[in-house]
Amino acid sequence: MKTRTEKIRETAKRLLSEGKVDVVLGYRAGTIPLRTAPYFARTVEEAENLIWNSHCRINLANFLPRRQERVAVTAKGCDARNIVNHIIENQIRRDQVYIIGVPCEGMVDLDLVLEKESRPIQEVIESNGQLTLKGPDFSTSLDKAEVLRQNCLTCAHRNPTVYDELAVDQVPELEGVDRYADLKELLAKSDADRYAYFQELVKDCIRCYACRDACPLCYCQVCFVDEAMPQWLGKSIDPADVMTYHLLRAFHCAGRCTDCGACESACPMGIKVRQFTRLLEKDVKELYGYEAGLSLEAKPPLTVYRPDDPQEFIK
Amino acid sequence: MTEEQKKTEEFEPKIIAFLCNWCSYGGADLAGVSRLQYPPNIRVIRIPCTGRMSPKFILQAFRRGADGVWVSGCHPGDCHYIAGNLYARRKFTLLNNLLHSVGLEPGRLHFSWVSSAEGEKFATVAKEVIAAVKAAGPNSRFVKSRIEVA
Amino acid sequence: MAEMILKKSDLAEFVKSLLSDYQVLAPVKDGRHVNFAPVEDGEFLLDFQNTFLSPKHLFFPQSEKMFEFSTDKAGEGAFILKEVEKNPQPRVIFGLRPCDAKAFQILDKIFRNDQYADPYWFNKREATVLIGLGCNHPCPTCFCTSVNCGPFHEEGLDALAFDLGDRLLLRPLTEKGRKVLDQAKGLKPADDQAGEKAAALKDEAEKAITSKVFTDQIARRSVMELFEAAHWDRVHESCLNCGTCTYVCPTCHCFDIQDEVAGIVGDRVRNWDTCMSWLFTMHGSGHNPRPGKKERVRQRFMHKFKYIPIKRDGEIGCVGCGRCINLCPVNIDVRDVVRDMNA
Amino acid sequence: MQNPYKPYPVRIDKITVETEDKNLRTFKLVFLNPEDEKAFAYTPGQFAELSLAGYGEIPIGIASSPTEKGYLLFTVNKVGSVTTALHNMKEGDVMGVRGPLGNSYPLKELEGRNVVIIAGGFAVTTLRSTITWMLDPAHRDKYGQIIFIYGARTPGMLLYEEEWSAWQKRDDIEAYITVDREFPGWSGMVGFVPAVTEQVGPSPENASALVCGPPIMIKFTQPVLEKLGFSEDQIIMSLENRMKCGIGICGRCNVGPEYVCKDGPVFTLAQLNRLPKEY
Repeated sequence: MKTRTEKIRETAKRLLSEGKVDVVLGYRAGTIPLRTAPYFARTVEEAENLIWNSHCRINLANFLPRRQERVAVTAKGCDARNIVNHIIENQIRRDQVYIIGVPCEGMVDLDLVLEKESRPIQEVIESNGQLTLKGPDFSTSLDKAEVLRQNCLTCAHRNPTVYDELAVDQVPELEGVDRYADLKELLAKSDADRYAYFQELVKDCIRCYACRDACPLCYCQVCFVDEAMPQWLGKSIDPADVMTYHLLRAFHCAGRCTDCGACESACPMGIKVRQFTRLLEKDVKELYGYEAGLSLEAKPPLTVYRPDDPQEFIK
Repeated sequence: MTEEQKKTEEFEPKIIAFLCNWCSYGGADLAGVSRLQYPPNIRVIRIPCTGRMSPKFILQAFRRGADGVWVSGCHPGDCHYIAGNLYARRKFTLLNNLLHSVGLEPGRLHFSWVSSAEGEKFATVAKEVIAAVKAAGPNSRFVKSRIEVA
Repeated sequence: MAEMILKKSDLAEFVKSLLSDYQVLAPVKDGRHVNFAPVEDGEFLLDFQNTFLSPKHLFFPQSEKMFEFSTDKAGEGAFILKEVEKNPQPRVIFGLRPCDAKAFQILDKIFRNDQYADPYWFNKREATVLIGLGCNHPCPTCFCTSVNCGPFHEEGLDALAFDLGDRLLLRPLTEKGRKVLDQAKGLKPADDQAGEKAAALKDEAEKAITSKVFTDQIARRSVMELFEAAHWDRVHESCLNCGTCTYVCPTCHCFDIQDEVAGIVGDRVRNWDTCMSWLFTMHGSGHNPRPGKKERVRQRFMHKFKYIPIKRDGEIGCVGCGRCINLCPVNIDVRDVVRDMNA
Repeated sequence: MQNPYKPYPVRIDKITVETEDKNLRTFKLVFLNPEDEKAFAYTPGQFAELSLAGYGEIPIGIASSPTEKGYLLFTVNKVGSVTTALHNMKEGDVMGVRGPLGNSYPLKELEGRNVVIIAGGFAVTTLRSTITWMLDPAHRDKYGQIIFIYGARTPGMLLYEEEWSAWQKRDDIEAYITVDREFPGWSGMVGFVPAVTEQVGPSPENASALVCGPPIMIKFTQPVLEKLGFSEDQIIMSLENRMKCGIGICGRCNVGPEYVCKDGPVFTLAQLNRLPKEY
């Protein structure tokens, strides 16, 4: 059986040589272990550099808005959902983008791996659900399942729902997963405890905005954090400003977030920023029965209403 | 009277009310014209429609030290722009849940539908809002205080 | 004063003997990461790779008050900026990696030019004594030896420690360093054997750094030749334009000045800023001299590898610590970019 | 250590609305402490950071000349949050001035030469300073012919009418004031600055041109000057970039290795041709 990497290269070469697309957006191998980089293959030769492994964390849909050329994208379940989002939000045309669906068995949480093996890793070998980390004088084996990102462990759509072709056969979807078990526990606590929890969560934030910049949903020309008249939040390291930033960032993703985890993977400080977006994702699903990016036809929940929408909290 | 009650008694909260131009602002006006009494803790900001409300406004009000925020607009079906308040309702639902989930105390954030004919309701809701915010006490969450850095 | 020996079992005594005059900072585990924190005994790390964040924040905090003012028109002196009293405490930073010390030395040259000196950098910098700790085991992403630095580089340090196993060899490098070692307890004069072992460690560590880049062609080429090179069209493609690389970098020093007002008092604060941000160069008119990712990414590398060398006597604005390589969410590897620039 | 970030406190002595759209005002500032005026020794072409506590700082060219004692002039366009706050201030209000910053026009090197001064719109501020300085009886003899070409979109958008109308009456400066098109009541020249420059046709012989204006004006004036025979060393320009520190540290105004705030804002075209066009 051919590997995902081989299938992706094959498809990319075919699309490029047939002139179907101008560029294939995928991943290339990282210059250091446990990383990959988004890669734009424009020729058949460059397509040879495309790869697929368990470190393709960045969401490639992020690179689509305002693109002019015809582009093929290798897309995990979540990436494909974000491409659908972009199409719905008129950031790219359906006929301009060729979705190479890559059914996904989850991506590895870099921080989690480094927590388990803090020595300098020189090489990573992946086979049969095992990651073997090799250093100058050590070799450590980890179960991939143990170091998956939390969003991948609870992923509801590992197979792309909208695609032009699939690189490999579909993988079984996870069953019996409660995506929000931890949130329910958290919400059962007192408001003071929740406040303390979220303050603690973002206390290390350095305001690099990597979470925003890695997010495919954040394509505004001018982000609210950069607005000056009025200035919505200060730029110093201040708890109220940091929290305001995270709340507004999350709210802007309401009804659009696919929980792809790019924000969390991009955060250099290891902040669990998904805790904010997940709160909204959960509500959107429970209140309006909507999951982002599953179909090109469904209307996003904040662009529609029902006369009988819940409103118990309104006097 | 306990110490706690005393504090609440003396505390005069600042409450920012975002009122829709066509209904709740008219309701406030009618309450005034009708000489209906309610405590003077409310600072009104007129907005064209609750559909114009951005979560930024609410967070900014708290950030700048508001003890409570109240957003009020037309009853569903009565929107001057047909459905502005119905779209807004979904945003308010999500925002209300989000802010409470991250630790906003109960009683700080209020939403209501008050028509321009409901001066009475406006005064009643105003009293309710003020009482709730008073009960919650001075706000310290999501408030920006003087910057504490080296 | 000659080189000294400090047994690791005497570290606590050493630290305690300095506490009367100095606050002592050393690498400690802070959650998942290693960072500098005040210590009062020997409980800190010597076998770490490097601190997670660059220690530049010790002299150049991410947010720092510059002035304070009142906006109370009724009061006296409203709207007139008053200096914030700064009496930085004398500090000893123990266990600083040589690359980070070299970065301080570069920043010394940036925060002082022929006309001005930045008081906020120098007030803390001058009150601090830096005792470095050479790297016996450099990381795979270290490339310090390519950029005028090395695992046992001495520039910028007041003293350098060599980890010889159960004891440290301390080499004083400046008057400030000598003074601290004079005062410290637990030290014994070094024997020849220790010196030889230290030299061997240094040799071995330098050899262990296999990651190399060259900058000779960059130095030779003109600004415009480098600026207009074709490779910039590809480097930026995957960049997110987040500020991670600049915030974790030990030599990135660009800052913003902001006024923060609370009620009738306010502060002028300076904050780290990043050339990756769209707003960084945005004019009030709406014109932006660096409008896209390409220009912004190019600026960062050109600044470090061409502009700083031109302005600061050939000093390269990178010390090869590898933090940006490890933390870039899209794996833009500075070594690859430098190879392209030098190709 | 002298703190280079600390502004001198000043009082707004007078505010003059300069243009018909009321977006440009000239602020006459007087130092609160007379000794600060001595410390603030500047030359034409330099700028200062105007500091509004609570809003921030903005780099603005100094429009007054060192020969005008007792005050500083700054003409400010209302665009962003600080300039808007400044426009809302009243005479008598207190603010800060930090500087002088940057280099200046090369007045020493220009001695014995003819000087062509070309300005567009509100970029004329530091050139007003330069002309006032050159026309001062103590300095006029040091320079040859002085030609001043200044244009704006409409007569109402021309700054410093009092000054240029006085210069038009003098015989030791040729002042050509132009507007983009015909306007009722305007009897002066009509045409864009590059066209008027061509028409005036200043000789490059022993001359230097100081050019300051919007990018579009610079773009079309530069070829005219080159056609007239001005070499890239003879064309001198003043740049502006977003700035914060103003003292060559904070890094945002860089154009290549040069800090516009400290190494500039004045550069010769020869220097600029060796730098990226990041301004």
